[in-house]
Amino acid sequence: MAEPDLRVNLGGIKLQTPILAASGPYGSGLEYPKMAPCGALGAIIVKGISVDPWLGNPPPRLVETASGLLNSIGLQNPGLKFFVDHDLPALRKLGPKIIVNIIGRTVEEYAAVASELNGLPGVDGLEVNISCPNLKAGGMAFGTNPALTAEVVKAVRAKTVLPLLVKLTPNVTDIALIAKTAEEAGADVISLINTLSGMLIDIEKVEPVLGNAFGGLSGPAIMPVALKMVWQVAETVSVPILGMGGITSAEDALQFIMAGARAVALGSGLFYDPALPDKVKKGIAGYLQRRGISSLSLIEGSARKGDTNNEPC
Amino acid sequence: MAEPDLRVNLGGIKLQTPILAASGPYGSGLEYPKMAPCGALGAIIVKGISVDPWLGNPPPRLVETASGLLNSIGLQNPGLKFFVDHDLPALRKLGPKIIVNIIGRTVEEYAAVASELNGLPGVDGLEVNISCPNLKAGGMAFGTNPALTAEVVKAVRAKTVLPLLVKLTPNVTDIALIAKTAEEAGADVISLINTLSGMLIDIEKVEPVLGNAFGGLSGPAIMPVALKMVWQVAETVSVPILGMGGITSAEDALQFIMAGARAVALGSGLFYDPALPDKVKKGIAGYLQRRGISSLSLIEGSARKGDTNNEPC
Amino acid sequence: MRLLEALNRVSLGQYTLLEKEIIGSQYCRLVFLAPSVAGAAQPGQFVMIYPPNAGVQKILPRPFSIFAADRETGQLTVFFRIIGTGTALLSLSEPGTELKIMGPLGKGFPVPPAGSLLVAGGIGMAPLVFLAASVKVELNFIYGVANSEQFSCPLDYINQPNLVLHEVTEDGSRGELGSAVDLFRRLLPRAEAVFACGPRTMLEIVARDCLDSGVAAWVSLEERMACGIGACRGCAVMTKNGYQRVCSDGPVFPVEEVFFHGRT
Amino acid sequence: MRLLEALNRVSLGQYTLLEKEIIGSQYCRLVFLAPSVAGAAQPGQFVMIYPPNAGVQKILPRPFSIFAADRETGQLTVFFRIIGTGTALLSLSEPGTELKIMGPLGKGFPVPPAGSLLVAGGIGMAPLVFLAASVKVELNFIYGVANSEQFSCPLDYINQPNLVLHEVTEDGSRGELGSAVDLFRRLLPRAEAVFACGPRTMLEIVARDCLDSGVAAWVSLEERMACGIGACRGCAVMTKNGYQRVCSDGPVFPVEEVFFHGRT
Ligand SMILES: Cc1cc2nc3c(=O)[nH]c(=O)nc-3n(C[C@H](O)[C@H](O)[C@H](O)COP(=O)(O)OP(=O)(O)OC[C@H]3O[C@@H](n4cnc5c(N)ncnc54)[C@H](O)[C@@H]3O)c2cc1C
Ligand SMILES: Cc1cc2nc3c(=O)[nH]c(=O)nc-3n(C[C@H](O)[C@H](O)[C@H](O)COP(=O)(O)OP(=O)(O)OC[C@H]3O[C@@H](n4cnc5c(N)ncnc54)[C@H](O)[C@@H]3O)c2cc1C
Ligand SMILES: Cc1cc2nc3c(=O)[nH]c(=O)nc-3n(C[C@H](O)[C@H](O)[C@H](O)COP(=O)(O)O)c2cc1C
Ligand SMILES: Cc1cc2nc3c(=O)[nH]c(=O)nc-3n(C[C@H](O)[C@H](O)[C@H](O)COP(=O)(O)O)c2cc1C
Ligand code: FES
Ligand code: FES
Repeated sequence: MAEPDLRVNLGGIKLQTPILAASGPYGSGLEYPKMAPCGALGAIIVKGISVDPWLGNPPPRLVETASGLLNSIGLQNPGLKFFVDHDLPALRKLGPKIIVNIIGRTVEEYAAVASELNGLPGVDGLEVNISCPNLKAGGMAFGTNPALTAEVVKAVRAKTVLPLLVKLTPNVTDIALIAKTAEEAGADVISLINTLSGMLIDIEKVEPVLGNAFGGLSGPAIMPVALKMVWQVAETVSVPILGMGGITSAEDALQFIMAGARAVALGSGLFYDPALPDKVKKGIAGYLQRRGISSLSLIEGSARKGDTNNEPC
Repeated sequence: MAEPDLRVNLGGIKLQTPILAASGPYGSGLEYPKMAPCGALGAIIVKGISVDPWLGNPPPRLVETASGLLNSIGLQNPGLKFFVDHDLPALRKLGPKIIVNIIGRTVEEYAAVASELNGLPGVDGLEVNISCPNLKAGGMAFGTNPALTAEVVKAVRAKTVLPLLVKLTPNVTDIALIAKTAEEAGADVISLINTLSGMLIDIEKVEPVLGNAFGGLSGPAIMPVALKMVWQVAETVSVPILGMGGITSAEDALQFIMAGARAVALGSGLFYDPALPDKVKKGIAGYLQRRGISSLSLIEGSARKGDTNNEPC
Repeated sequence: MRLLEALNRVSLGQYTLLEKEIIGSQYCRLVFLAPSVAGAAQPGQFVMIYPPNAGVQKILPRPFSIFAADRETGQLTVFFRIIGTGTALLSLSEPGTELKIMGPLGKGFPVPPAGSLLVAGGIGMAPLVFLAASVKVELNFIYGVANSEQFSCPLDYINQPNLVLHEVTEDGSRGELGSAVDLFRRLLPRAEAVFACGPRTMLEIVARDCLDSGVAAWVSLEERMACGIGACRGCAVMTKNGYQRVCSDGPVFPVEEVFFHGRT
Repeated sequence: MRLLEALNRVSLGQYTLLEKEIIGSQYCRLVFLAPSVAGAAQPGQFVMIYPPNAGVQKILPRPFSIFAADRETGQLTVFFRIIGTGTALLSLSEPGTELKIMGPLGKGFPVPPAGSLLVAGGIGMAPLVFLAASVKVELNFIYGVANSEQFSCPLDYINQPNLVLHEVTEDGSRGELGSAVDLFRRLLPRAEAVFACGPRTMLEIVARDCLDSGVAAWVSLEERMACGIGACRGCAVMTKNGYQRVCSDGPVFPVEEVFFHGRT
């Protein structure tokens, strides 16, 4: 059998492979390629960029948990100007498509980044991270509220013709409602999930481990939660889904595709194995080949024969 | 130094130790004591009991995940009459206090179980599991909605003078709001967390692993999420908190106490080690002794010096 | 014939691994010094072994049928296929180390009458070898596998004077060519009772044929387990009396209970 | 003096463990055949080692300073304290097995001028031993630990002709009685430059005194790490230029950058 076709169209972005680097773990996009080739990646999602530089949170910013990682980086980033002048020219030369994750503390800040990036050569899409705390709504994350979600997505949509990914936070009662809202407000792709909110306590020091007390939980620990949200959102929206959360193998990635994701992003799994993109690509191709499936797109959502609404109690 | 005092008052239930068996993993309460002594337990929370027997979900009902367990038992239980006639007399002889976890598909069903159990000798408290899907509201879990939460808690409260624990589901946007609602509706204790909603897919069979598709995620994987919710709820309510989610050691249990829990419950950790209650009790006592702390109650919430509202982004 | 109830004698302990044998690339036999388990063990019962060195990544113990138990020496043997992380970790344990084991668990087989037929598919031979070794009456023992490489069980465990062994492989590489089911069908007419363990599809055929021909039959079932002692209700299997727990109502069930309409 | 930038020569590979030494109950020395890492390694740089047999329970690699690196033989040595699961698993690896290692990482020490003072607290000696071994000029080397049991480093690594070794223990059980800081304060007036690694409290005192007396000084810092290559921003430490990454902007920093107001 010929090599299976791994190409996918993610909301208008044509990807050579369905494997992306998630925003954050892969940094500016320039650090990992120095060490492990990035050829297996369909796209790189650059770490969240804001209009002005963000300082980030006080250390410690990381702690390992059972099969997971808790982080409170606090979206440290050098700001839009540095990104455009310094990182973007180098990113364009790498090969994978470049998607910029954008962040803000107000709707206006989001809109400003989107507006500046619109039409810039080398930017293939935007991912709006709506997990940021809204300064005007007492620090509540935009993505925990349908009205705020609609507002920020519409504001960004108005400023850009680029394919628009909207990245949801899992810390909500009804992820499908937020996804639907984002779709109606103009999202071309729904990305999920961001990290689960969590914390750990140091019982010797009798204080939270992280300098910021709370952090975001990622890694294999959260994969069942992520997978279920992808399944639920796939039931609800008609735009494609970028699935992520705890992927450390091709088998994990295939679960996301079968749950209804068009493509997957690798986050904390890169820490576990910097060569993961290549391994996932080979593993997916091998699976398809063994089963005589010619194209990845044929198995998108394939586990969803009888969609279910059963909530366990 | 003398043995530290581990006794706590959990919403009117006087416990010899702050260690409880969580509802579900410990079954009817009669299976484990045949194999491992239950003397280290302050109380046993019996698996959810409904008015009529519930059949439960189709198998497979279990699958292990990275540092976790996904289950879809579906609240199988033999019903109230069987419990009262058969289990309760034997439970009374064990030693630990007995708390009955109650479930229902309608507000009336919850109220009916509560009413039957009120005043029965051997029942020291009730724990209302509000994660059950509400038949009248399209299967949405009672505990994901403040109004439904208030309704079910009030209905149960009206039927019983027993200490009332209300057990929250973590699958919500604002756990503090639900906790506050439950407190105002009459809860003497807030129990948290129940399982996170999740799923896994079998990529060979191309279908969900669980017979019910979705299940509840428990175990060490979810501990950071549980701990953060305990911290947040402790900030909000004034009734005591029963903390649980992923505890497999005394160190884990101490984190919950320091986050603001009065006592802790052991769930999936019992599978990992059926002798866990004893180990946790010795470990807590040892920690207190090493630090010269005479009573567990002195460290309740001790890590919360400067309460925080920092949400990571 | 009464199913054996032994829950009261369950123990949880650390037991020394005495002997390890890796058989081919896929199988492993472990012998423990575990007098309290070996002393109480009945054929068809199982033990839960806690994977060593896994930390909390693997929070569940792994169920294995008791393959041999010797009251005198206190030795307990399990025999398993290395299939995933838990069994891989177990197969890496070195003699001399201690492992946590809970058992014996569940209800075992009734005592087989003379002329009984034991049907083992693949690693399903484990509880049946123990059953065959525990009685003196004459038995037929069908041992079917896919190919000769999967004949994992050392013959000295099965070659007992009371037992006629029928080996069968799907590729004919050893014993007869065919499946355990083919052979079962041939021997069923002469069988006093049937005792089976193996893949679900095999058990379904065995059950249906026994029910049709009125031969008493017992099967040992598998389900994913968490507690192993009847508490969590995770190992449910549908029976004619509703869901039952494989770990404590089984793993051995009379076929009429669990194949009441052809399949569970 | 220029901090060494070596990120372009980082490699990720599987390397054979050649030698393992467990020292006392708490320390472990591992020697790998890792020519590409050893060939590029500079004193003060570190490697990330992926804990073996942990599956996804431990998803992060563990950072260790390079303790010795031999370009000729391609041997790379790390020396660590067994403190948690990752280091325990590493200490269980047997020679002959392969481990995944990424490195060399970070920016190392500048070349110490003659008359430099190296101050090592506890396991903080690891990068300083490599530094001392890499130059021929005369150095003073303070090696302070709590008690004689914590003198983990085999002396043949430190006893070099160019080096005056000052051992000090807090309980006087070996070398001088006192702390590394006491000795540091005595030797500082004669020091050309200072290079330190050890507990944070020690580094703070060293930094303050060096800043006060105008002696150039470098410290090697630790922070929890995930990526190790500057991507994740997890290992931030506050500097006079804002947060910097210990893994790629450090781990070695000039004291004036990281102790700009007495502490970070
Ligand atoms: C009562 C009972 C007795 C058993 N006796 C034996 C025996 O004597 N010899 C033997 O080789 N095996 C036996 N098994 C099966 C054995 O328990 C599983 O093979 C083992 O738990 C796999 O562990 P693992 O960590 O290696 O696999 P995992 O990494 O957990 O999984 C590997 C694969 O095995 C499947 N699996 C995992 N656990 C179970 C389970 N409990 N039941 C069915 N499938 C499972 C998984 O879905 C997966 O596909 C028995 C099972 C039961 C319930
Ligand atoms: C650049 C650098 C160089 C290092 N060089 C050495 C060395 O040469 N020799 C040596 O013994 N150790 C060194 N360390 C520390 C070493 O990385 C940790 O001791 C190790 O990661 C602990 O792993 P573990 O799995 O055994 O511990 P865990 O089980 O993860 O944790 C055990 C304890 O160590 C703490 N800890 C874990 N990781 C770190 C970390 N990265 N930094 C600080 N504390 C941590 C935890 O909070 C916990 O209290 C270095 C650290 C860094 C950042
Ligand atoms: C260290 C770290 C930094 C992150 N930074 C961002 C970010 O800047 N923007 C964003 O949308 N998500 C960010 N995330 C979330 C990841 O992109 C991803 O959604 C999450 O980690 C779940 O995937 P994983 O389990 O594969 O890591 C970050 C995650 C980690 C671990
Ligand atoms: C097998 C199983 C069955 C459960 N059944 C119930 C139940 O009947 N009622 C209830 O309130 N919670 C039930 N739970 C939830 C637990 O009580 C507990 O809240 C959850 O598992 C988190 O704790 P853990 O991580 O320590 O297991 C069940 C959990 C498991 C794993
Ligand atoms: S495994 Fe828990 S009831 Fe059977
Ligand atoms: S560890 Fe990732 S930036 Fe330093």
